[in-house]
Amino acid sequence: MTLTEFFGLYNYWIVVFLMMTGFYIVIARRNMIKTVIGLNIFQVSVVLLYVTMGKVTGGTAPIIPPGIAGHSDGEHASSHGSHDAHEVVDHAHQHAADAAEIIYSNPLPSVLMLTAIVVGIATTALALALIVRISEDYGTIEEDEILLMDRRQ
Amino acid sequence: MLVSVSILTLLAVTAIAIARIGDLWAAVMFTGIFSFLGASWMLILDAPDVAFTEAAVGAGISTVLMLGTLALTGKKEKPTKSSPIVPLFVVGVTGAALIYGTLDMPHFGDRHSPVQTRIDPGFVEKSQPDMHGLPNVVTGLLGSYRGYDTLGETAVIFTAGIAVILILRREPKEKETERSTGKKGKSL
Amino acid sequence: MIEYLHFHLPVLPIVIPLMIAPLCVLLGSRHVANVLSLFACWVTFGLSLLLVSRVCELGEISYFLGGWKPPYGIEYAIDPLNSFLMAMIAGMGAIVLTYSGPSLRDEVPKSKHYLFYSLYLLCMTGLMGMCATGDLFNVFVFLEISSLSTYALISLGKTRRAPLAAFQYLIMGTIGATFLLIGIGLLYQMTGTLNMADIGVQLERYRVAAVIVDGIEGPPHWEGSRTMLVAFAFLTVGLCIKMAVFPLHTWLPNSYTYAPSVVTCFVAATATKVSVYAFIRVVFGIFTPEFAFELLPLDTALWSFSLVGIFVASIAAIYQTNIKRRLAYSSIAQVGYMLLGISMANQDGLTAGIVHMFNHGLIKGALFMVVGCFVLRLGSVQMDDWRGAGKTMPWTSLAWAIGGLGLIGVPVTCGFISKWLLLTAAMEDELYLVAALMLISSLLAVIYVWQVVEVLYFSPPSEKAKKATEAPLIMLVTTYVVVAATLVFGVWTTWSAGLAGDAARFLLQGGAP
Amino acid sequence: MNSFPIIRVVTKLMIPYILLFGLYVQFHGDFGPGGGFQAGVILASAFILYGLVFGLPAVKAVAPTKVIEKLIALGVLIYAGTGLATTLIGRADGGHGNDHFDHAHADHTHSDVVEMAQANFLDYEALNHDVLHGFLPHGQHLGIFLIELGVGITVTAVMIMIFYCFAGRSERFGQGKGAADAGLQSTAKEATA
Amino acid sequence: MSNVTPETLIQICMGLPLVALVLVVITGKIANLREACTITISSVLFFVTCQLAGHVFSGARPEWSLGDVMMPGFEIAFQVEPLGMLFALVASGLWVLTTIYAIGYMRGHHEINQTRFFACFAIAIFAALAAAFSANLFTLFVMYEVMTVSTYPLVTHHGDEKARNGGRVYLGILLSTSVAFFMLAIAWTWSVAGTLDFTPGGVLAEAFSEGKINAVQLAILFCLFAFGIGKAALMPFHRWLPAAMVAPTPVSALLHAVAVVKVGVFSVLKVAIYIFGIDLIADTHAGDWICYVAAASILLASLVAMTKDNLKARLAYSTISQLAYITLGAAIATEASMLGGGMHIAMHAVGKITLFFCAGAIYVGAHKTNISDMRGLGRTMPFTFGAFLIATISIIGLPPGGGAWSKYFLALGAVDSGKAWLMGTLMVSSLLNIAYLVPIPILAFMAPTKNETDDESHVDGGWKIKEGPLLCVVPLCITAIGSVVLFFFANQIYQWLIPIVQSGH
Repeated sequence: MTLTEFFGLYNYWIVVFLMMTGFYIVIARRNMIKTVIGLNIFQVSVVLLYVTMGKVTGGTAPIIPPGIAGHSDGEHASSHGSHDAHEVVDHAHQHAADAAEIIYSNPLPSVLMLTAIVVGIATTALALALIVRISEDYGTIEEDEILLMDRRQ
Repeated sequence: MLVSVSILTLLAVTAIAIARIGDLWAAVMFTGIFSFLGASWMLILDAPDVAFTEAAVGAGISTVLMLGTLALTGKKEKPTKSSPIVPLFVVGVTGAALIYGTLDMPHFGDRHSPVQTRIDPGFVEKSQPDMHGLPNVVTGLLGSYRGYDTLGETAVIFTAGIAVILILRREPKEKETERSTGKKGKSL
Repeated sequence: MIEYLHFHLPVLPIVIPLMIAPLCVLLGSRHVANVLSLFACWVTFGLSLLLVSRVCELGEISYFLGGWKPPYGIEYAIDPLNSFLMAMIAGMGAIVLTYSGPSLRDEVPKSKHYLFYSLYLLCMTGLMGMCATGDLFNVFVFLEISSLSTYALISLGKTRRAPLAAFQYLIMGTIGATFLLIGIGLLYQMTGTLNMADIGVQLERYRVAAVIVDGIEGPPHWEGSRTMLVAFAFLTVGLCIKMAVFPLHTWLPNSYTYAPSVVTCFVAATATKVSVYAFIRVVFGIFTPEFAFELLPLDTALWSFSLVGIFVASIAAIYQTNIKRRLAYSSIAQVGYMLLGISMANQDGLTAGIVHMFNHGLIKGALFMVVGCFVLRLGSVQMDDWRGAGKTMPWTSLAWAIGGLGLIGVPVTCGFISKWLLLTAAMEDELYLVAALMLISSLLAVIYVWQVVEVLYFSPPSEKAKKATEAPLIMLVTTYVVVAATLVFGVWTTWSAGLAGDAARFLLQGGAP
Repeated sequence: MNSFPIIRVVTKLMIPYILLFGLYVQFHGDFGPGGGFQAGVILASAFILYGLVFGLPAVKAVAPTKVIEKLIALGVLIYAGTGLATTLIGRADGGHGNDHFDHAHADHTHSDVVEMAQANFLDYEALNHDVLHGFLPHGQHLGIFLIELGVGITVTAVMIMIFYCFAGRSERFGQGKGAADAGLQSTAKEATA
Repeated sequence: MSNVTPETLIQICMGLPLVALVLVVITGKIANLREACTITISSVLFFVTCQLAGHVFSGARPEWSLGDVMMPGFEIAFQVEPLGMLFALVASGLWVLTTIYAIGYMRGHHEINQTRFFACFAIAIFAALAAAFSANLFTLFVMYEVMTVSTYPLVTHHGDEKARNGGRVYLGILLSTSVAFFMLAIAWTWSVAGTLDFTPGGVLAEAFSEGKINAVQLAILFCLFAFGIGKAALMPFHRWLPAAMVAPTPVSALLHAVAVVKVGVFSVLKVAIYIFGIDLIADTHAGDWICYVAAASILLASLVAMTKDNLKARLAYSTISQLAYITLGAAIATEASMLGGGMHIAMHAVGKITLFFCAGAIYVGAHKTNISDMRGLGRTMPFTFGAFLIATISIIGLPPGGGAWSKYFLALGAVDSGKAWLMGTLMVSSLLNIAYLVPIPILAFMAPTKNETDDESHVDGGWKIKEGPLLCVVPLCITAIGSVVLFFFANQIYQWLIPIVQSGH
């Protein structure tokens, strides 16, 4: 275990720690809301894992500054259509070259995680809806108690 | 560096706090804080879009949803009787596996890792001509290169919406009774 | 028109149900939604059959969504295996939906029907999408579409346990999906790409040729294998949860038991199979069998888990008085057979595993459809209430008997074909113990199927059974279509076993997706 | 409700700005962080805030459940419809979309697809057009604009719908009182108990 | 008819029972029409089978394959050779008689679900014919299982608690042995020999010489086959046979004489001859263990039979004992023993079906099931008990019963193979046969009825003949005569069967 290794990986380890905390809450807790909270933390930590991958030391966010992006300031919204398409491409290339001087972090993990976050909130909403129903039907959201009630039946 | 270390430390502390706290209301609040801290770190990691979304979703929507649920259910978690040994063991094994797995990973911020080099030209360079100079590469990726994933994402949201309606919408009272009586009639 | 159809064939079976689903909600009428969804399902089925024939004709078909080639964009890679599976999913989806009418009216309030149809279509979309895609992350997205819709569909069950079952499934399923996501992330970290074929190619770079020491070839060896190993483990565990492999199966019995009959029919026939498919893809399409089975002792682990699972689940099935739960445990056992085939990692074993996915889908679909008929007429899934129903519902009972024979694996039913293939594959591999245990375990199926047959035919009728009448014609006809299919594919196997053989050959020739 | 006039006033003042911000995020997603999803969340939050303060019936009067339900579906249809449209348009005049696009130069990875005069699903190149130059965006931009619109509509509607459903389950809240009241009452009860 | 090729005849043979099935189901509501169909078709079938037999016994080996419907290597294919042909002849010939008998019995007894009965019967015959004609083990196995399943509804025909228990044992033993042993054995054969085709001289000899399988493994494999073919009712897997006695008597006749048990022993013979090969078994002594088991089965079953008072139960144990002869023949593995086994299929079939027909006729006519109740019954039912006596002679193996020849060949085989002690077994068993079968007709004819004054048939001092329905009595007389005819006809059968043991050389 070298020091570079440590500094190169400790980010990941903390993320792993966060993930496992979330995972622990999910599997150890019998309260349903707590379980959902655990899932949330688990998922956020996975998002962190991905985002960490995309980062480049010294990089910036993958948004090309307006000056470089090839459009005069403030005309973003309507500029593309008015240009001749070839011109656009030329512009774009020229500025892509400019852009290359700046280091950008990888945008793909961000994109994936946008999707994952959305999936996560969808799951949370569904889970909470189910909890509301269960709570109405059973009068509790403690899994132990519910199992006991079902067994008695 | 200092900022990120402190944020990471805070994240870890918050996570432990959530795991240990018995009051659900507080746990939800801490979850919001966790998301918010996470979002801040994402910002540092050059992912403003994700940070924005995480803040809106984690610290916003899901907190509100959970609070709403709490209002309908109850705020106290009952202490569990089951021993934490088994979950701890599972988590320990999983965590150890993951740590083991990180050992061969490219280091943090490595410019020559496969993630950065496999796609050449990278999305940033490629998207400029492809997208006719769209500044936010993430949007281009989201909408076009991986537009199909986003369609799936929309479908997921749609599914969740429909599902919540199905699960929670109250049926009009008279229909409910009609159903229960009508069923008996039909089975004959 | 034909040209258009041929060109967009890979994507249309997924997009059509995906578009009809919101349309059902938009129009908001029960009847319109019913007609629309039926239309969507049958058209999808037709298109998938067309797709199968195209794949047989042309070989693998690639379709670049958005026109972006991988590694930039998402690719649909249709090969013999997934086209085959898509056809099965669409077919089961269509037939179960046709069947659903009376059962649905009985179990789900009418005002929710259009939402049900919408979710049903989405579930189908998700499953089909998981099959078609060649992009690992896209698998995750479509997995979630199908999962979320399944959770909601399960929660529609009549009893208060249905939402609970759905919640338990949701937690397990989400853990599984998150594990999958971690695995995908680690792979992405190592390869920088998400396209399955491309990941396979990139991983090859880490491979170090086997070292030859003293003329003996050492085992092959991978650089950076620790991350790959963990990635593989997480993908496997994630998918194992979804396919309900033995120790991770806890969500399945409750979900199948408390869901509305129609939902159980469709989900039991298709959902776990798609996860098995995804697993096959991970093992053979991304990692090589060499990596999975030589570097890791995965085959031993798999077959021991499968066998233990088969025995435990089969024995558990015998003790269930709730028939849906009985079949649910049987499903867990049957997944074991599929994995058993896959763990052999050779032509015969893989063929057996794949063909069992198909055959078991048919059989389980048929049996759950029969259960649906009984539930409609008897209002119960308890064995006690089914007593003597063979006299008042002869056709439904006969369907159970024939379907049950399929599950047992009696010749002339398709269950026999898969069992036979699995057996010969095991013998070929000289896994005599596995072969013997597999055969003995399949006898347990005799017990849990035949107990029900005896209850139906040889017991004095229960109060409910006395009053019961034969199931509605539409449900009977559709059930018999599936039952007939189990017989047809038990004799005429060119299509099922033949295609499965092609698919296995394709996978083993390093045919990355 | 009368007991918190300040909240009511502040809410009424805030909502237009929230809506405006939401629209900004929706349509400015190309240039900065943001897009349909984030915009949807923000827009929905305006409605939710309104509902929280003025009660469920009030917000349902502004955005009826039926309409929201249709909007959920509409968004997905817009998205998928865009994809379907590209395949249909691409077929009608497939070459057109790529006329002024330099393949070799741009290293665009369109395959033999283009020669077959077919545009793939979600291939926005097919959306190039000659109408309303300078006003309506082109090709990729139009495509992204449309799908982001679809995402935005669906997300907004779903979020509002989830709020409706949860709020509809709360008996006190469903009667027209704000959640703030409900929450306060319950905490007050707990305090006395 | 002469212009029809043997290949077509195979198709017709197997098609006819299916046609019968369809017709029975369609005409189910009209009993007379339904039974007319069955009788017509079974007669036509017998005729067609005879035609085919003409070809086969004159040396033709017609083949027919279902084409490319199965996985490569495992195909449904048919090829007719003399042993199968003999079995098919027996099965189709007795189907005609059984059908006629069944009509009389079922009507006389007012059974329910007659349509289901005749339909399942047709399937069972189909399976028997298909098994007889099968060209490979795979086909044989498929048909074997089809028969198991199709006879289950027949066994449980009454649908009561007793039927359920009987059916449970029946299906349980037959399915589990076939799945756990038979199927395993087939797969093993496949993995060793690479083929499942029935080949004169066997397919395992090559694998043995190549060292893919050793002598001990061969013996184990042979045991797997012998026990796996549960229908051969080798002890200790014989329980299903007495259990299946809950079925109506025509079914018992079908089970015990025509189709089920015969398909079992037929399979054993077929495996011994065409998979192992006589020489291989003889050289490696693979069959020795089974010899002991079969010999034990013969004796034990006979002993048990003596203790049974219920006629059908006694006959069932008799069947177990007789079947073990055939298995023994296969295990001894000499030319003579194989021929004896093959002949015994026919001899025992005709003899045993007569006995069962008699048992049924007694039940229908006098409502008696226990032997002790049959005192003096021979005087009211002379034809029935006369036939019973004749069949008994054949089963025991005394001239002029057909069974004499098959036992002679078996004994010859035992001596040939050097297992002279088996001779003793055969002798003892014959004595036991006498002990448990002969008393029945003697009791019926000689003993006075238990309570003569109560006996309605004893009117005016004379014995009024009160037989069962005519449709029951005529078939049993025919089969009784048949068992005598076979004695004189045995040389012909011997000649027919000779090719099966010679083709390997």
